[in-house]
Amino acid sequence: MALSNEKIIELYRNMLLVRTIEEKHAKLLAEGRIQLMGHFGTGQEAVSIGVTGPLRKEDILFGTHRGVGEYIGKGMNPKDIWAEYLGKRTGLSKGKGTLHLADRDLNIPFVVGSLGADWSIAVGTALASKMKKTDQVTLYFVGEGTCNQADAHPAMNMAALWKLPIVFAVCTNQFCEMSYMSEHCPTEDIAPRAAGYGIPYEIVDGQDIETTYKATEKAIKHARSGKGPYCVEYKTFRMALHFSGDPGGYVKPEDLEQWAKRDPIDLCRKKLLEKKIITPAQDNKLWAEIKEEVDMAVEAALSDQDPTTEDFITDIYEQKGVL
Amino acid sequence: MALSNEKIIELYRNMLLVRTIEEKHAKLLAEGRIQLMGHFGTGQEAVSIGVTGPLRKEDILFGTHRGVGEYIGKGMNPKDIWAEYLGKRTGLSKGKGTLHLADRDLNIPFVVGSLGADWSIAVGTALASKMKKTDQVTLYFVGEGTCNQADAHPAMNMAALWKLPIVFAVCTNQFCEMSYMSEHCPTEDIAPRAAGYGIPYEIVDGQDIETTYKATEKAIKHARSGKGPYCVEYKTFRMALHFSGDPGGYVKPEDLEQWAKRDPIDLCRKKLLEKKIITPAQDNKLWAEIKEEVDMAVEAALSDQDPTTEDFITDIYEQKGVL
Amino acid sequence: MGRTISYLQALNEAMAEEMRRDPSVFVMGEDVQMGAFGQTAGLVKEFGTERALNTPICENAITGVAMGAAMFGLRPVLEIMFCDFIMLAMDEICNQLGQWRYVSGGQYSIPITIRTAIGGGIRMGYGHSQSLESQLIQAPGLILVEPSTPYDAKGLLKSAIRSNDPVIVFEHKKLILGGVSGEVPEEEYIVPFGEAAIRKEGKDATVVAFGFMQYEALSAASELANEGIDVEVIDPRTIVPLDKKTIFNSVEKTGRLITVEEGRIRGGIGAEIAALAVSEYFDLLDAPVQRVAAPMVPIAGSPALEDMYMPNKDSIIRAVKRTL
Amino acid sequence: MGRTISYLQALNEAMAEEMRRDPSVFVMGEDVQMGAFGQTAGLVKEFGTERALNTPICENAITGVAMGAAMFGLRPVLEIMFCDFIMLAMDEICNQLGQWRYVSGGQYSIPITIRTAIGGGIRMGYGHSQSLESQLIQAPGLILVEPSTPYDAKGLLKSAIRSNDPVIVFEHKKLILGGVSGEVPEEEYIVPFGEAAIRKEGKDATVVAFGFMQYEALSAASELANEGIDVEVIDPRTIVPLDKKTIFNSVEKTGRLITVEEGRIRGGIGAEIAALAVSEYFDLLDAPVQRVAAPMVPIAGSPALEDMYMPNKDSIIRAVKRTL
Ligand SMILES: Cc1ncc(C[n+]2csc(CCOP(=O)(O)OP(=O)(O)O)c2C)c(N)n1
Ligand SMILES: Cc1ncc(C[n+]2csc(CCOP(=O)(O)OP(=O)(O)O)c2C)c(N)n1
Ligand SMILES: [Mg+2]
Ligand SMILES: [Mg+2]
Repeated sequence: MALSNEKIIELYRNMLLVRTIEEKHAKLLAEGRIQLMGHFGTGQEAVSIGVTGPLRKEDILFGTHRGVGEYIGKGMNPKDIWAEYLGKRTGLSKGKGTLHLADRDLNIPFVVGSLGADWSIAVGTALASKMKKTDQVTLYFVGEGTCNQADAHPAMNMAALWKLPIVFAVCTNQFCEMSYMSEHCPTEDIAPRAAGYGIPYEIVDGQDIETTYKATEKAIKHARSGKGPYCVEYKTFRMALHFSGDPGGYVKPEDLEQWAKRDPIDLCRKKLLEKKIITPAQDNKLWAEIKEEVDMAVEAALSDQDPTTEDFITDIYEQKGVL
Repeated sequence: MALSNEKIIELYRNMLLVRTIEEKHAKLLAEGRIQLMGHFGTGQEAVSIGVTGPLRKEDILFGTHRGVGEYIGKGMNPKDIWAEYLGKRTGLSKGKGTLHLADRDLNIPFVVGSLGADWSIAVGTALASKMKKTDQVTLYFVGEGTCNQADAHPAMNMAALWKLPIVFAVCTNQFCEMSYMSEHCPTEDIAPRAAGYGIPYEIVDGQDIETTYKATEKAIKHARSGKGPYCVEYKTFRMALHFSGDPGGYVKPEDLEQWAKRDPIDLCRKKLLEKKIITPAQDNKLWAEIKEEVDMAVEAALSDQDPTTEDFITDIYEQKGVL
Repeated sequence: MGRTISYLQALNEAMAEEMRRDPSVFVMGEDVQMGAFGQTAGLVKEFGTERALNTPICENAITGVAMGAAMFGLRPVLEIMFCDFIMLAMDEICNQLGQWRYVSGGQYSIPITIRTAIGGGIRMGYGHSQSLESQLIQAPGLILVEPSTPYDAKGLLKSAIRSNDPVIVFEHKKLILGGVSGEVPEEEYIVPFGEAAIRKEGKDATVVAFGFMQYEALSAASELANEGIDVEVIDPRTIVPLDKKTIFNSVEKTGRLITVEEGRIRGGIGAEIAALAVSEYFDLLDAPVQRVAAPMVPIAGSPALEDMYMPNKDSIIRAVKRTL
Repeated sequence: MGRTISYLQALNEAMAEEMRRDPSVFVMGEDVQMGAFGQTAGLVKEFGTERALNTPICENAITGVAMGAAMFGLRPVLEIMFCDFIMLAMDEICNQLGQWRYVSGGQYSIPITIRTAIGGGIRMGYGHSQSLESQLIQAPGLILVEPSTPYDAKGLLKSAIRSNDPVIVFEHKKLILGGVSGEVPEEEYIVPFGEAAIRKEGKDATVVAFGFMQYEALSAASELANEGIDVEVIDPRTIVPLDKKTIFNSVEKTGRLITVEEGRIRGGIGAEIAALAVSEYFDLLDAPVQRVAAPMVPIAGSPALEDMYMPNKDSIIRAVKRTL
C-alpha cells in the first residue's frame, strides 16, 4: 500500500527539519558561536526518518551519534535538543548528556558513548517488553561500523534465541569514521550475518523515503507479532565528513558526485512536486517555516540557564547520602 | 586419500592416552589423592585428536579447558602435564598455570580462564605469522558454547578481512556447562555464522577419527595456502559431566545411550581390528603400556618439588625492580 | 525467633522472597537454573524458566541485557559466575550502568543487582580466584556490598534487589561452599547500606576486614587476645557507601588501623581507607596504618603458590603487632 | 643540540623511529592511518598499510589481536582511541595481558604498548573524557606511563616500545591538541621507567601531579610563590613503577604532601600514595595529605558542569594552603 500524502509530507518535513538543524549546527560552529562538535547525517535523512516513521510512541528507540535524524523522527522537538546540546539545565537531561540525547517520555533510552555498548541494552529493553507482555517493539538503529563491535553477536544471538520484539536497523553509510567500510569488514553487506542466527533480513535502498519506511514497517510488524527479531540494512552514503573537526581528504570525489545525484530530500521533493502533492510555493514556505523554527529554538536555548552546583551532584544515586 | 596404517595407529594411541589420563585424573580425585578438578572430554577424543593430528609442530594451537585431548595431540607428554596439573615447579609453567596449560616449544600459547578471551589472541598469532611470512597456521579449537562469547564475531571478521592463516575448529559437544545448547543459541549449527564473513565452512561427524582428521587437514591446507580462514564444526557429545564436581541430572539418558554406541575409541578399534591393522593382542598390550606410562607420569610428578617463595615473585615483569 | 541457615541458603532465600514479593524481580545468568555454586538453585521450579533465565556465555552482553530490562520496568538479579569475568563487563558496569542515571539527568533509574563469586583458596588458580572489588571502587554511581554472614547476605541482598541504584554483591566462594552458618530471623528484615558492624570490641587496635577476611580477622583477634592484645574487629558490610564514622570512631579509641582485604594491595580498598585516615582523620593515628592484602602478583594454580598469595590470620597478627 | 617540538610530534617521532629501528614494531588501531588526534598520522606513508594497520571498532578484540601478535614475535603499538574504551578491553588487559607471563611460568613475554588518550576539559562529556589510570593500578604485570612533556612523551614511548613488559601510555588530549611544546635532543634517547622528575624545587610542601595536571600544579606553584609559599612539584612520569624515593625524599623535607590527578578520587593514584605515606613513611608528615582529584561524579557534557568537575590550579592552591 502506498503511503498517504499526509504521511509523505510529514516525512518530508521531518527530513527538512533534520537537515536544517544540522546545517544550523555547522553554521554556529563556523561563526564560533558554539564549540559543540557535530556528527552530521547529511544525505542519510531518508534512513533516519524512514526508520523511525513507523514507530509508535511507546516503542523504544536506540539511535546513533550521527546527527538528530532519528530523534526528530521519534518526536523530539528542536528546542529540547538544543537546550541539551548547549548544556543548559532546561535540556532533556539538564545538560548532563549534551550530544548523548535521552528522552524518557519518548522511550529513547540514551545515546551511548562506547559504540556498541547498547546492542545488548536494546536486547534488554525488548526482553522487558516481552516479559511484561506489552506490545512495544525496540528498534535498534546502528551504523554499519558499529556492527563490527563484539556485542553485535551475542545481542543478535539472544534476541533470536528468546524471540524478542526487536528490529536491528543497520545504516550502511559506507564509512566508519575516516575509513571506508572495506577496511572494516570483508563483505559488502552486513545483514546476512543475521542469517547465522536464523533472523530474517532485507537490504534496501536508503535514499528513497518510501522504501525505507515500508521496509521498516514490515520489520516492526514482524517483531510486534511475536515472530522475533528482524534485520534491515539501508544502503546510503555519508555526504558529511565524520565530524565537524574532520580534516577530510579520504572520500573519493566520484562517490560524492554519484551519491549527490540521489539526495534523499531532492528525490522526495521531486516526487512531491511531480505528483502535485505540494506546489513549489508550498515547498518554499515549508523551508522558510522550518528555518525559522530552528533559529528560534537555538536562540531560546542559548539564553537558557546553565546547570547549578546543586545540579552537579544530583542524579548520581537515588539513595540519599551515598555521594 | 586414506590415512596410512601408521597414522591411524598413532591417532588411536593418542585417543587411548587421552582417555587414560582423564580416567586416572578421575580416579585420583575419587581416592582423595588430589583436589584438582577436571573437565573431562570423554567421548570427544576423535575431535581433539583429529583436529590436532594434521598440525605441524610450528603451527600454533589454542586449545580448550576440556581435558588433555588437543594437548596430547599436539605433542605434550603426560609427565609434563601432570607436573603442571599438580602445581610442581617442574611443570611446564612451574605450576603457575596448572589446568591452564602452555608450552612455548610446542607453540601452545595458554589455556585461557575467561572463555573466549583467546578468540582474538588467536587472530593475533595468525596475524604475526602473516606479517612475518612464516607458513604457520593457527588452529583455534573451541567449544560451541564459547562461540556465543562476544569476541567470536570480531575475531572472525578480522581473520576474514585480513585473510589470515587460521582455522576455527568448533567442537559441538551439545553442552555449555550444565545446559543443552538449545538454551544458548537458536540454531543447531554454529559454523554457518562463518558465512556472514565469507569464511568457508564444513560440518562433520566428530566420532570418526578419519573424518575429523581429514576435514581438519583440508582446512589447514586452505589456511596455509594464503586463502584465509576456514571453519570446521565437529558434532560430538560430552559423555562426561561438565566437571568433576558436577552433580548432574540434566543429561537425557536416551542421549547418553545413543551416543555411547558411537564411542570414538570403540569405532576406531573396531575398524583397526576388522581391517587387521592390529590384532586384539596388540590392542591389549597398547592399553597396558599406556596405562603404565600414565601411572608412572603421575607418580613421578607427585614426588616433584613445589615452587619456592622465590618462584612466587618471579615471572611478573621482565624489568627488574618493578614488583 | 531465629533459624540457623547457611550463607548459601541465605542468598537463595533472599532471592526467592523478593521474587515472591515483586513480580518484576527475576534472576538471570549462566546456568542459573542449576546454579553454578547453588545460589539460585531451585528458583526455576517455583518461578519458571523466564524468571530464572539461563543465558549464553557473554558477560558484557548479559550485563547490558539486564541493564536494558532494568530501565524498562524489571528488576533483574544478574549472576556473573566468577568475579574475574566482571572484567569482561567493565564497560557496561562502569561506563554505562553507573553513569546513565546522571547523564540522563535523572530520567532513568537502573534497579539492577549483580551478584558475583569472589575469592581464592580453593585451588582454582588464575582466572577464577580473584577478589576484584577494588576494581569497581573508582566507578561512580555503583553500590558495592560484601556480606560475611548469612544474616547480612540475606538482608543486604534484599536491600540490593529493592534499591533503585545499581548494586554489586560480592559473595566469597569459601562462604558459599564452606557452609558458614548463622542465625537469621524468621520474619522479614533487610540490612541497610552503609552501616558497619563491630564484630568484636577492643581497645588496642582497629582491624577493618571485608567479607571472608572477617573470619581470618576474628581468628587473629582471638589468638591476639591470648597474648593480651585487645583488637576491635569491624566489618564494613558495604564498601560503597563506606561507614567512615564507625571505622574512625574506633580508630579514635585505638589509635591503630589495620585494613584487611583479599584483593591486591595497590589501589585497593585499604588504600582508600588509609588515605581517608591520613587526610580526613589525621590526628587519630598513633602508628602507621597496616594494609593486609594480596601482593601485586597473579594467582597461581599451585597450592603452594596460592598459599603464599593469600592474606590470612597470620599476616593479620603480624600486621597488628607492627602497630603496637 | 635540542629542537623544540610539540607533544604530538614527539609521540609521532617515537613511533616512526622505533619502526625504522625494528621491523617487528607496527602500529594498529581504529583509523591509525589518519590518526584520531594525529599521533600516528603519516606513518602509513613510510611504513605501508600493514605496519599502520587500521582495525574495525572492537576494542577488546583488537587488544587480543595485539597480544597474540606480541607473543609470536611482533611488537605492536596499539591505539585505544579514548581511554574510556579501555573499559571494553579490561579482561584482555588485566586478566590476560598482565598475567600470562606469570601464569605461563615465564614462557611468554608480551611486548605490547597500548597508547590511549585521556582527559577532559574539551567538552566531549560523558564517554570520551575520563582519566582512568587508576582503574589499571590494581592489575599486576602492567607498566603505566603518563608523560607530561614532549621530552618524556618521546623518551617514555620509546622505552615502552622496547620493553618486553606490557606498557600502557596515557596521553592527555589537552597535551596532544593544545600544542604543548618542549625541547628534545637531536640524538636518540630514552627515558627509563620509574624515575620521577622534580619540576620545581621547593621547601614548604610537596605536590605530586600526573600528566596534564603537572601544568596546573606549576601554575599553582608560581601563584603560591607570589604569596611566599615555596612548593616542590614532582612529576612521577610513570605510575607503575612509582618512584617512591623521589616523592618521599621530598616529603621528608617539606612534611606536606598534596597529590593531584584528573581521575576520580576514590581508590585513585592519590589514595595509593597517601596510603604509602601513612604506612611506609609514617613519620614524615606534619599535616594531613591532600588529595586533589575529580569527585565521584560522571562527566557531564555541559561546560558549566564540566568546569565544576575538573581539578585545576585553584583547587591545588586551596589544597596546598590546607596543609600549611
Ligand atoms: C567503543 C567505541 N570505539 C570507537 C568510537 C569512536 N567512534 C565514534 S563514531 C565512530 C564511527 C562509527 O561508525 P558507524 O557505526 O558506521 O556510524 P557512522 O559514524 O558511520 O554513522 C567511531 C569509531 C566510539 N565512540 N566508541
Ligand atoms: C568468560 C567465562 N564465562 C564463563 C565461564 C565458565 N565456564 C567454564 S566451562 C564453560 C562451558 C563452555 O562450553 P563450551 O565452550 O561448549 O565448551 P565445553 O565445556 O562444552 O567443552 C563455562 C560457561 C568461563 N570459564 N569464562
Ligand atoms: Mg557508517
Ligand atoms: Mg560445549
